[in-house]
Amino acid sequence: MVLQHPAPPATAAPPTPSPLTRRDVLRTTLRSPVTLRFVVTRVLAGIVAVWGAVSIVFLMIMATGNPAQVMASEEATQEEIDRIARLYGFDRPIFVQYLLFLRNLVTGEFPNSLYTDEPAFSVVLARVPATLLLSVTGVALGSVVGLLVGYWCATSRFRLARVVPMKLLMVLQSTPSFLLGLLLILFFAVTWKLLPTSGMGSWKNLVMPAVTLAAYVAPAVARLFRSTIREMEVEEHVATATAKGLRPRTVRRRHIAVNALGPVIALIGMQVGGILGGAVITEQVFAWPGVGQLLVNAVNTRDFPVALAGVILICVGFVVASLVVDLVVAIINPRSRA
Amino acid sequence: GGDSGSTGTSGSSASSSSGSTGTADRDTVNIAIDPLLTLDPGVARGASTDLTIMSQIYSSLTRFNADSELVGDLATDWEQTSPTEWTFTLVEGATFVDGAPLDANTVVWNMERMLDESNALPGATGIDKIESVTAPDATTVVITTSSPFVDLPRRLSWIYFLDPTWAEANNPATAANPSGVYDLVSWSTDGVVELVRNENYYGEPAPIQYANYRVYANAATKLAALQAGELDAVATVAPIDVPQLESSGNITVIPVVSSGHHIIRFNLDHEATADVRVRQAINYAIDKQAITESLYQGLVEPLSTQLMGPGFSGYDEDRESWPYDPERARELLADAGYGNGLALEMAVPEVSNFVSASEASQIIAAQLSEVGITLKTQTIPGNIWAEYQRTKDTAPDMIYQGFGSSSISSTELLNFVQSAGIYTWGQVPAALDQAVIALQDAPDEATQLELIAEVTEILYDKALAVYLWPRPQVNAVANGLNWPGRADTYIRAYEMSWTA
Amino acid sequence: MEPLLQISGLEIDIPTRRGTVHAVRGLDLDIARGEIVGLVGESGSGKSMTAMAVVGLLPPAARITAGTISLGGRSIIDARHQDLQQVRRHDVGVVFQAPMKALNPRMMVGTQLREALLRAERPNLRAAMVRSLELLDAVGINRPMERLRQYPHELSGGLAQRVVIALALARHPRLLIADEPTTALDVSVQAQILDLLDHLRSTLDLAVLLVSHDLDVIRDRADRVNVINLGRIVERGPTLDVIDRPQHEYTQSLVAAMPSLARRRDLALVGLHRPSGAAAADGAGAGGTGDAPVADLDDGRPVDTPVDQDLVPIAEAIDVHKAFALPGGRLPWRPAHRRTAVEGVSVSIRPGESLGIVGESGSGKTTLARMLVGLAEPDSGEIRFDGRPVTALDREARTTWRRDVQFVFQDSTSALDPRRTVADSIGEPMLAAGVPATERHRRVVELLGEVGLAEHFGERRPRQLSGGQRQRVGIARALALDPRLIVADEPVSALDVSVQATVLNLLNRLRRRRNVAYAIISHDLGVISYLCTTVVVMYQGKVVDAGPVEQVLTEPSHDYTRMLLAAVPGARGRVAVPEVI
Amino acid sequence: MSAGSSLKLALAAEGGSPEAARPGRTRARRPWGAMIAGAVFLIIVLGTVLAPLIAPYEPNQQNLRDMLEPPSGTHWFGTDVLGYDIFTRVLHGGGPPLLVGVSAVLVAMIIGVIAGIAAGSRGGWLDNLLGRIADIQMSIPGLILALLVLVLFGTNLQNVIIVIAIESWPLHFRVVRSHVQSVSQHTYVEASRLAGMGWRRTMIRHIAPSALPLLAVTGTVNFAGAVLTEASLSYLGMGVQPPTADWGVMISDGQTQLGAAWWISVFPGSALLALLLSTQVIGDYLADRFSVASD
Ligand SMILES: Nc1ncnc2c1ncn2[C@@H]1O[C@H](COP(=O)(O)OP(=O)(O)OP(=O)(O)O)[C@@H](O)[C@H]1O
Ligand SMILES: Nc1ncnc2c1ncn2[C@@H]1O[C@H](COP(=O)(O)OP(=O)(O)OP(=O)(O)O)[C@@H](O)[C@H]1O
Ligand SMILES: [Mg+2]
Ligand SMILES: [Mg+2]
Repeated sequence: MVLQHPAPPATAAPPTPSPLTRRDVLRTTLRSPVTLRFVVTRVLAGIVAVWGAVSIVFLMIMATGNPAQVMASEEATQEEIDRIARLYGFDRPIFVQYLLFLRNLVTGEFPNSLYTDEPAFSVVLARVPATLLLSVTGVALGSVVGLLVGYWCATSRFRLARVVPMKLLMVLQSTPSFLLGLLLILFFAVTWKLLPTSGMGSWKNLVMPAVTLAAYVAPAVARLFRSTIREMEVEEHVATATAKGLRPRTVRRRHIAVNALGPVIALIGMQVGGILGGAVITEQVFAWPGVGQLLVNAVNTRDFPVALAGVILICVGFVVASLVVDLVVAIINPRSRA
Repeated sequence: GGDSGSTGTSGSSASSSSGSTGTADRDTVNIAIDPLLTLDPGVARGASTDLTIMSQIYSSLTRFNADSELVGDLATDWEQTSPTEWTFTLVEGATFVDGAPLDANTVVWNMERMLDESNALPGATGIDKIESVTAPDATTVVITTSSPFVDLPRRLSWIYFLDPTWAEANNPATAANPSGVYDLVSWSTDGVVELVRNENYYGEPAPIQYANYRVYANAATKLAALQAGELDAVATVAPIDVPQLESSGNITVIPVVSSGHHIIRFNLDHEATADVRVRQAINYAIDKQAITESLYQGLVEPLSTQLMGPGFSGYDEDRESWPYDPERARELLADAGYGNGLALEMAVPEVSNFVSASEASQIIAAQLSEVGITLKTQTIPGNIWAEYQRTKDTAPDMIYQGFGSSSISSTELLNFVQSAGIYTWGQVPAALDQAVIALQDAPDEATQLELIAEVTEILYDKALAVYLWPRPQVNAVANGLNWPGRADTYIRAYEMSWTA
Repeated sequence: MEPLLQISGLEIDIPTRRGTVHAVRGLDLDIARGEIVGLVGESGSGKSMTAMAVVGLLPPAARITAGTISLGGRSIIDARHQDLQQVRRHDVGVVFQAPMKALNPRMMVGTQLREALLRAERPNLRAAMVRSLELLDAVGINRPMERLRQYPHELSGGLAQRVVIALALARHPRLLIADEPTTALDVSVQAQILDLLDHLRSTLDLAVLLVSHDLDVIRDRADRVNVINLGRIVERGPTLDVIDRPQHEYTQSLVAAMPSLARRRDLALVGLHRPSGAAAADGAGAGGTGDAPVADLDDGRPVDTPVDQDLVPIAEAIDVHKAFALPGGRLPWRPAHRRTAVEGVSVSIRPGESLGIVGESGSGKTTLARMLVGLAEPDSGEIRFDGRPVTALDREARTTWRRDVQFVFQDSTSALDPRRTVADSIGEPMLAAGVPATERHRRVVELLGEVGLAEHFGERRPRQLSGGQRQRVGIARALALDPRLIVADEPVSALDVSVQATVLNLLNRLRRRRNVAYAIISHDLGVISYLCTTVVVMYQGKVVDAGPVEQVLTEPSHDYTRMLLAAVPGARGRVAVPEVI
Repeated sequence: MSAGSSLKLALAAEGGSPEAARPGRTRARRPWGAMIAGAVFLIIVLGTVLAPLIAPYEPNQQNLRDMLEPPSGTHWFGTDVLGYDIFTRVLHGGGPPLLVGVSAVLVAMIIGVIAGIAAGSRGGWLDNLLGRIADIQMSIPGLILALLVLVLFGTNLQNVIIVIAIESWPLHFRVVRSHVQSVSQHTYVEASRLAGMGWRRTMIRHIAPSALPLLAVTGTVNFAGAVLTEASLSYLGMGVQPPTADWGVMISDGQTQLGAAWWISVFPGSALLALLLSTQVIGDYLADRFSVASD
């Protein structure tokens, strides 16, 4: 056998800790959950996602019909339609239009809305507060209820208490949101006159749409949280924590529930992403002027600058949401850190 | 562009907020409206949406009043000074809310803006025969046309005027410097449009001070809001919902005879529908009476065999509706070689104006199946449907369509019925094409009437359409709101008032 | 003196689908203040169950059917939740058997330590840190500051075990329950930990229940010893009495099976002689230990045929380096530091050679082994198979490499697919090599027998095995294709001495009969000396001592080796244990 | 609301270890919940399949004289505005949701599982490529995509299935990918590799089985999402075309009548609810069953 580099053992470092500075304390208590590489790759992936989504939507909008046709008035003749098409360049090959669009995107000359001639982004941005208000409230409400029910159902000692709330939530989840929304309106607004039926305004207007969204978020959160808690409960580190003499409640919260949060956070993040652009039906039912409705209308009227600006913003929202989720998951599950 | 102040997603809290019951606040009326597109009169389309707002914040030369009579708005008087020249006299002292004058020069500027091809304004359609517009003095506008244009005053009823200097500095699509009966407080395409009475309006002031137009994309929510008292006026509810609304006690339902018609149009480029016997058979096979009595609760009657309604020039009171005769339909089909069955497709719009169109087309399909025609109906969103009816290669055999003219002009209405037109009629009989084109340039009303009668007869003879029923127009209002309703689809707050 | 802990007549049943496992049957045990009591016995004999019962942490399915446990005069079995928690908080510290899994993967070591401290001892972050550093230092962890901010998955097995011990001691318990506290530790650290326990015992009156299969450790440290077999104490008494003059048949066979440095190579290890009728007591096939009686015992003569130095080595590592990224700097964009795990190591194994790899915990042994079998790639340097660099192997040669070099994983539990039966796992290499099913089945049965497991174990799943049984399944799998080289990472660490003897004899026999070569990692120098011809000593990623096993173990050339030898349990009193390195 | 995005709930396998033993607190109980759910599911499927035989009326048989009849002996669930018998149509109306649910989930799972395994086990550029495609897919709002695809290719059941499958494959992809990645780190997968198993066989033997509980969950979640999306598309007029009986269409047909002729929407709504509830209960049960703790 070959043996090389025999080295003497290093003289051991003095083990006694020198007086601790504030920096030491902080350094050992806080640890950045991610590396630069992680952040950079995520951001790049996000840019790719935005580009891809925008390209697909652009090409599909253009492929589904000439915007000029929709822009023209009902009485317009073919010549008028052609004239509008020429003016906006819709008569060029679709690929040329795509390249031009990309160039404009990069140079910041994003086209204005075809109908209102406003910058497309400001049209969409005007809706963002409404959408954020609704989706954040809805998701927050749904998450909180979902987490509470999930935790309760995983830890309660009584069988009925474990089963009933979960099944109730699952009933909610199985009801189409438009039916649920309308039933809420029927009872709370029309019959009992407790809340306004629709529109935006005071907090009262927010209640029913937020509950409708929450009814969709909460059950999934609750189910996932319950099952991850149940899986986490039997991990051996839980026994260690118990053996330390921590209160059972502390063990359940800090060593079981928090550890089980990872997949749940991932789920919630996805839903924020989905709801940003996907709450169309809730918005329609409650006449809530959000991005979703705007987007559907823009697609229908082929107002492609607005539709694309909407898609871009939603993509960015989605990318940001998943970035945040990844960060939170990295905190909860250090092994996932890249 | 992008003037602030006028756009916004949040309802202003100044006026009556949602949730208050309409009866309590007699200064305000809350009205349901479909999603809006723009504030630019040159781009606007659809009397039930954008033009409803514009007709109240802007001035036009003429307008139709609630009884569908053409009256002056900015114009006090007009006359045809030669076959190709019209002279309009304007009111004096009209201004925009910011004080800018609204005179003949304003009108000229606006007409030129509309007609300028490089602006490609869709609103210019229908007035392209105008050659020049001049203003000899501040209250006179002279319009010359390339050929005789009898309908000009009617067509001008939906050309609205901007303030030229204001329009230079602002984006008229998103903001407004009104001159009409109402001033604009805030605007949003699918939120709330808030109007307040324009105290400096040159005409009769609006009875109700505040008008809030609330956008609803969902019919059920709209009805719920009406029942909850958040809305005072909803135009066009489905007749089938009427008993339900009436039973609530605080809502009045007002049926109106509308000027628009629902028809089914054939695509003559398709083999089966190119055969006149097939078209006639379909006409015979549809029992319109059964549908109007059930689905439409007897609130409409089947149409007579003409495209125009009462109020249009050339409307013939003596025409009857097409008889229901399935036996005859079967014979015709067998004759045409479709004795063993025929499969057809029909596009049906999913638009709030087309109340119960989807249900009606299902009944029609069932009726057609009795005579051996399998009708596949496609209920699709309005915009896609609009494209279908223009795109020749994708257009189905039949299209469920509304036929109407916001200028209550038969000339305009019948102009759609031609091979070269944008609607996918396909190759119509040459005689029809000729008559329709001649009609556009008819020098006087007598010639017009003659040509209209000719067109109507060809349409009937060749069975180019199925004449269904007038557009069902049933309005629902909160008790105490006076609103006679209109034959067209404008929903104007200034025509409403609260009973004391 | 009133015993601190008193267990009497304890019976624990675990109902399963195939019947009830009687894990503990009528066990009596007591520990006085300041006393270290050993609990030894075969794997699966109920040691862990007993320990868990004391702190009320039995698995949910387990039921205590009879007996009493009293701690400081208080009964544990029917204690209220709060009381039990008070006991855990103030009286008992527990060191669990599986250290890696005993730490919360989400929390940094520092956080977990802080949480374990008594409230009075952590008035603020800084105080808590000072105390945490003291604790880590006490269990012999170098660079404690760095460790505080590491997550459990960034620790080596030995480090994790020491953190768990630190956790157990954090609250100054009166009784420490230590379930195999030193299995993952090299002898020097082991000695240090045991010294620490000794020290705490004498200064603070700490009582320790020391569960171990290492008789040398027990002999060195325990005042009294209890020998447990099939859930029952079969012999008890002062340590030296029991170990040097075992009365019970079972104890005698245990002692005889010890591979000890002192007795190395002189005699064959004696396989386990089962007490008659023991198997029947396990309840018809309902789990239990169920080891087959060891039939074919080797005559035990270790091979000493010199290895032909001219042969081409089967496997060779030439100047390999491997480093891992350490937790990043304070800011995300600071480049991560790297910790070198293996630094310029060269080893080679020729046919018939048996190379022992020993060294401190975390010195890079596992990393080196993983590189040798191709589970990890060196950052620099070269791994060769039959003289050819593995990176240059073509498809066919690669297949041969996979066949000829087999690996026994350090962590036998996770090396077995929990969904697959034992037979499936053992048969997998044969399946991959295209051995027909009947032949495969025959061979699986044969291999089970060779590692001392009965045929019916083939149908079990890993969860239904004890730690030692799993380890043997791993070895059987490595043997399945008659490899030329077996790289084994701590192959017998979880085996009690008697089963260990069986396995060691098997390995020796294979070497003699079929010239199989080995690379064996072990912290047990007895095992190394029994099985190996040459040995390398690793220290901080480098090889510091190497040569024929006799030479290195008798005339160590390096300080670290000397220290290692001095720390071997059973050698206590012969050499003074040096200070912490 | 985005039924579409419900598909996107990446049940993210990260973290949850499938082989963790479940606490033995409930031991060998009879799975009553799952049995009832199974029975309900079976009844719905049978009712739908046998609808032509057992329904009292023809699904498209209008009766303009019997419009809006409340539930009665002749019409158990009442009639709608066209005089259709609701009971008959509830029986028939399960067809589209079931068809869309099952086929879309199958297609999505096949794509998602294959892509997930490929990305999770091969890593590198393939993983990146597939991951980015999934990202793109997920960041396009589902309804917008549906709108575009259905306009482009026509509104028919087959296209609805394709749209929903396209929208939901990333769910399976993500779950399978991260599962494969985490399981691949397990020593027993390394052991299998060392035993000379090719990656494909390792996948089948060691990774696929442990993914079953996850797939039982993602599959049923996806099924629920697909059915709800189908209903939403019908609601928006882009799904099943009348007069074909379909629960989603029926619910939205009756929406303005909810306060009066409630039976038009409520009965099909309840049927939809029963279907979704039962599949989810079954999914949870299967997940437990497949998990290693159950033997
Ligand atoms: N969860 C369980 N289900 C069924 N049987 C179990 C379970 N846990 C342990 N056993 C069985 O109980 C018996 C005692 O197990 P215990 O863990 O106390 O053994 P041990 O003496 O600690 O062994 P080792 O030295 O391997 O740790 C063994 O036969 C084992 O198979
Ligand atoms: N995946 C990893 N990431 C970071 N560091 C690692 C990783 N694997 C090993 N190390 C580090 O590399 C060093 C050598 O580890 P290795 O597992 O080879 O030690 P070992 O000699 O086998 O120790 P033990 O006897 O405790 O098993 C240790 O400091 C360990 O913390
Ligand atoms: Mg044990
Ligand atoms: Mg190791």
